[in-house]
Amino acid sequence: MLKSKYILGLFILAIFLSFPIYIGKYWLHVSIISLFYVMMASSWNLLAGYTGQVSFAHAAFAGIGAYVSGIIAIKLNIPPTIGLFIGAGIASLFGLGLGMLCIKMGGIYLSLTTLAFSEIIRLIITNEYELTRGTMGLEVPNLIGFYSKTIYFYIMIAVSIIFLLIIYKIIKSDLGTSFRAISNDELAANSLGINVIRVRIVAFVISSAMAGFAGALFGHYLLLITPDISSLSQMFLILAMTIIGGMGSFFGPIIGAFFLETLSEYIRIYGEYHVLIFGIVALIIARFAPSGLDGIYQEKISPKMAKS
Amino acid sequence: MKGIRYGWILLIAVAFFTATICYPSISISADTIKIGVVGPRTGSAAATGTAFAEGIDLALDYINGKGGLLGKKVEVVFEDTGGVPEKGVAAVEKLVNRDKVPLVVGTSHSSVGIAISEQANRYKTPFIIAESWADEITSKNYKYIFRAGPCNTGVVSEIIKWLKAEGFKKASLVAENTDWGLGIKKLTVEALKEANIEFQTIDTERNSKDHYTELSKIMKYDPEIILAFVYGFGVHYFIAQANEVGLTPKAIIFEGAGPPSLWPQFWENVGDAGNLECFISSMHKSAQPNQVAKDYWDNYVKKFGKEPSDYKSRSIYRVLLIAFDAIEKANSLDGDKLVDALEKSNVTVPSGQVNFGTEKGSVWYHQFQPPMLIIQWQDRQQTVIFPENVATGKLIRE
Amino acid sequence: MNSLFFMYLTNGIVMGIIFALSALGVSLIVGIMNVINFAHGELYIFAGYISYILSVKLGISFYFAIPIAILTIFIIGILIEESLIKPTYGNDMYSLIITFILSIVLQNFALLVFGPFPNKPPNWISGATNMFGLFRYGNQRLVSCLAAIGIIIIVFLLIKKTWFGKTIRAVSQDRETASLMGIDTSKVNMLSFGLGCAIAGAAGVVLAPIFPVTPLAGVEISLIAFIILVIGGMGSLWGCIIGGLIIGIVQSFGAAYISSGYKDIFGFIILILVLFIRPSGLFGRKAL
Amino acid sequence: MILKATGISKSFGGLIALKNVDFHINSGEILGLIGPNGAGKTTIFNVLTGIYHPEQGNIDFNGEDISKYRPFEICHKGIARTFQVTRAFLDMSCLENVLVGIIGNNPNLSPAEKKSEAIKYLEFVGLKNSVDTQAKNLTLVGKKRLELARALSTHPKLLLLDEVLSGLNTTEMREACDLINIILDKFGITIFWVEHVMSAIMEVSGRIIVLDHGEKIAEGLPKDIANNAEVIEAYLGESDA
Repeated sequence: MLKSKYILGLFILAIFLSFPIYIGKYWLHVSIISLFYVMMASSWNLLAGYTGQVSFAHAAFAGIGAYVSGIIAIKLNIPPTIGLFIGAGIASLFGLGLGMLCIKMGGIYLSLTTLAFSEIIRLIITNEYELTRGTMGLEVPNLIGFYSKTIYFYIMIAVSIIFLLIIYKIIKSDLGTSFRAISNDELAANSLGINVIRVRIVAFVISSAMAGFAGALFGHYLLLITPDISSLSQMFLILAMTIIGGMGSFFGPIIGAFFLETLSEYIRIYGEYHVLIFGIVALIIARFAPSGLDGIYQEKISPKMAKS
Repeated sequence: MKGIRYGWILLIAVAFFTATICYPSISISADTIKIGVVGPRTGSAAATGTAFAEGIDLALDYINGKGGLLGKKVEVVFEDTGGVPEKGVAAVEKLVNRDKVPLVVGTSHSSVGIAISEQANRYKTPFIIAESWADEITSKNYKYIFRAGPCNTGVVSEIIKWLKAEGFKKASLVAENTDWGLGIKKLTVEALKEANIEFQTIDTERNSKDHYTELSKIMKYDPEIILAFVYGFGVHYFIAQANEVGLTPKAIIFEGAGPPSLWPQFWENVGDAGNLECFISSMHKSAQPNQVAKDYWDNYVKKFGKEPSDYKSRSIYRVLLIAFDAIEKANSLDGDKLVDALEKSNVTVPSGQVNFGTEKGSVWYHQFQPPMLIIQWQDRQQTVIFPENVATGKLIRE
Repeated sequence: MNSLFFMYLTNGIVMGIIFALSALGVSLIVGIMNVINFAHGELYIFAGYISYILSVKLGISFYFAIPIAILTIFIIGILIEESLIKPTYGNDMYSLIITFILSIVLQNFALLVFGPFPNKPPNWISGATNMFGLFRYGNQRLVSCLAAIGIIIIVFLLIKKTWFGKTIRAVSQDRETASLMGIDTSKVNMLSFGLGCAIAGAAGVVLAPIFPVTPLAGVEISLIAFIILVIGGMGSLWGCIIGGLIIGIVQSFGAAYISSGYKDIFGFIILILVLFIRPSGLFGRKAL
Repeated sequence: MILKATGISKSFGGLIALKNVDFHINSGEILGLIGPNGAGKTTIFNVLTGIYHPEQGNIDFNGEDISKYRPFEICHKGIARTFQVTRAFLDMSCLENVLVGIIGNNPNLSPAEKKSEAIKYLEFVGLKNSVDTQAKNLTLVGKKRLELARALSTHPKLLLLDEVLSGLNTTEMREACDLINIILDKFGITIFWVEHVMSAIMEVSGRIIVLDHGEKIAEGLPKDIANNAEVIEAYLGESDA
């Protein structure tokens, strides 16, 4: 049984890894974007889904990572491969500061403060023209020195898998149990000896570091970063993907990211309706199936398959 | 732990894979020629996207009415940029790699124009810009990048000529804090210094609603003319509030982007404060330089039952005509051949005869600057006041 | 000290009152239901659009347009509460997420229906007043500001003096006890959510003549409202007024003496300072 | 003496919840706390467990003032509690619920040790067969048992029980009282409990204190309390209202 699962797993991995052969340049581009959103949505889910802290600063952290890595690559000639880590580090420092500032005040404060923070970041990026080139966008060097979608696809796959493994390890560890306890009942967890604030800050820092890393990685793929990376509409996409896939489920955000990106290609022709359709889908799921597609799968499809 | 549910991953992999295969397939050697257009269909400048769509319709009517290109019908794939560089890049990504368009035209934001020109040049796909004014786009001297629309340098020199002709001595320069605003501000500052016109500069937000603070600074400075480079609704509020604080009509406001003064809600938003406001444009009913322009105007009125609201629909019409001509002359869809044809282009468009600069080293490389007009609202009627050869009236001051 | 200084101060106070009114509805809802209404700004702009359509397209006098717009938003608010918020009771995070998605949906809906252009109902009054011989100030602004003060006073009276006000204060202080005392808390929720939305609508109607509405204008309104909420303290109506004034005045002086590009950032800086010094907000009940 | 509280006062925006309350808990006893509704019983628990900090007074627990500590620190010091309205982690299994207490206090055990420890407590409270059941699927009694297992898993020296008997039928009450006695005997954990069911608390407690309107009005052996005029009046006052 276990063995067959491994074989299945390898088989699936093989399908993914052979994408560049079959799906053509454009869909490869779509896959790379999807993988970026897998990283963003999964790391946001670690925070929002598992500890119940709805942060609106996740896109802002991606922006911090991308800009830090980009700026140091341009101004200080630091290779992007190192810049990625510095970007993630700075993002996690901001996460630590922001976390210490508002986490003890609890849920709603955190949401509102992170929202304000993300606006601050967007405004600073827009206004610090000399450093960031404002809305014109910052042209950043390529991660690997030359432009290859295929190689970038493999890098994104590798980083996504590493991210997902880390997240999986965390949620299966004691820390993950504490996360869920806090999101279930903060007071009870506190009374059972869990240092709620510290655990929340840990979650916040981990997820902001991941967002920073993903943002930097994505920036070096697009070769252009603009304030849009830290905008609320990006945040909406991340949130919608997580909600549609299933918040608080490991697979939810992965499904959500691929689903929404693919859907987005299909409804591209309806330009203006695009976001409206996303919004309505997300709203319906949030209202009628709060556990998302993964929840529907587990409740409806999985038991049937087990029976047959 | 119940084990990883491989079912899901398999489902994702298979679903994604099928999605890519099932996607309405685009035949490369089809019997149509596809041309890519990029423009803001959503976001704060979505009005420009609407104008582009109108221009595209007219251009397609024109070319397919003539029997298409190279014996095939012409089709346009219009992708949204949302006024955001990343989306612009993604749009080009799709146009080039999925739709396999030989050539892309369009866009109206400087930031988007710059980003797209990088991408298009990387893909060796000719890109003709309609309305991104940043000098940087052509001053980079990229082989595949052309601009058949205003560049900041050209616009500023026109404005300064006008300021000198009218003998303005003291100006306030208000610019939005975007690439276009900051870029044009820098050029204007230099030109104003050279022209010996006294000035102050003030930065503002594109969509800012409350301008009292900026206006009081201007009040104190007491200029004759206010040069406002704001491409957004912010400028409507600015004009209305300038009147409230008593700045106008004593001083004249000149709006340096153009379309905002022509947007349908302009008069609703500014009320009588809009009277005597001046703005830049590349089109006016009374200033039709050639038959192509007249045809465009008549066809527009016939098709949409109204007069064109601003010049953006004609801009996209212009670049599409240039693109059609280049494909015809190159008799090929190959990027390099199209570049050759574009460099030799002499097609007549509504703004005159196209002639791209070919000398490297300046902003004028691959640049065709359509003549610009300065127009003043006089009793809610547009009066062309500059240049003199096409003027229909004179500047009115209080 | 010169005329410019007084101009900045006056404008700061006027904008502050306008901000306070914009935040009042959201504050009321938080105080009673512990629900953050992210779609607050969008309801504000919808009210602006309704009054625009009624007065410009249908030619109805604004005396009628205003109450119709407010009433419509009240009803929309109740519908939102009944259909989307009610199932999320007890889960603050979910109501937050749902209203956030709702705000995106409404923005894009507005973009489709009304287009990207700003829409402005006609001014109630034209011209400008010379203030103490120092500077001129738009009459419509002064009138809108007075109307805003009027609405704020009405809301205060409603909450402090009427039976309904007492009921919702009881619910906001202790939901369980209130429900034991025979108060139908779900009806109170419904009505107070509607009321909060109606206040947003009132703000939209009063302010649309000065600041024409665009589909995305609501985001800014919501953001300012949230900052005021944190600064003033969740659910405190006085906090709302003082927070609004602080933001208005600081923005005005900040834009004047520091940088107008960073105008919007000053509010955020105050927010962070408040979180440092007094995390529960200036008038907030102390958190557990 | 395991705990000594002196001069505890706490108010909520003008409403006085506790006024200068003194009491102590002896090691190894079962101390009962009774009083009419709104007398401040749960507030005392919340003050002892650090959910509220008293405005005045101090709480000496094993020679240390804990009145300024946060809830998890107090838990680490050895005070555990259950809640009047059960607060099990509903979306987690019973095992995970108990694991939280172990993680919070004994993070260095190996995963296997944690698990066996957790199962030990679940067995003790009689939830042996519900190890993998989601807490939301438990009955009220089940949730109360789970809370008890969770509290025990933190290795407390003092256990605060907040109305564990409410909502139970007579048999279940009997079992619960037995369990409380066993906890004291087997684990040597001192117990301080709030209860509304007078007969039970009178029977099980060694000593009782009575609160009314935030003030301590009586203290003593159950039989003395039952005959205390002031206590009777306080309860009569309640039934009048």
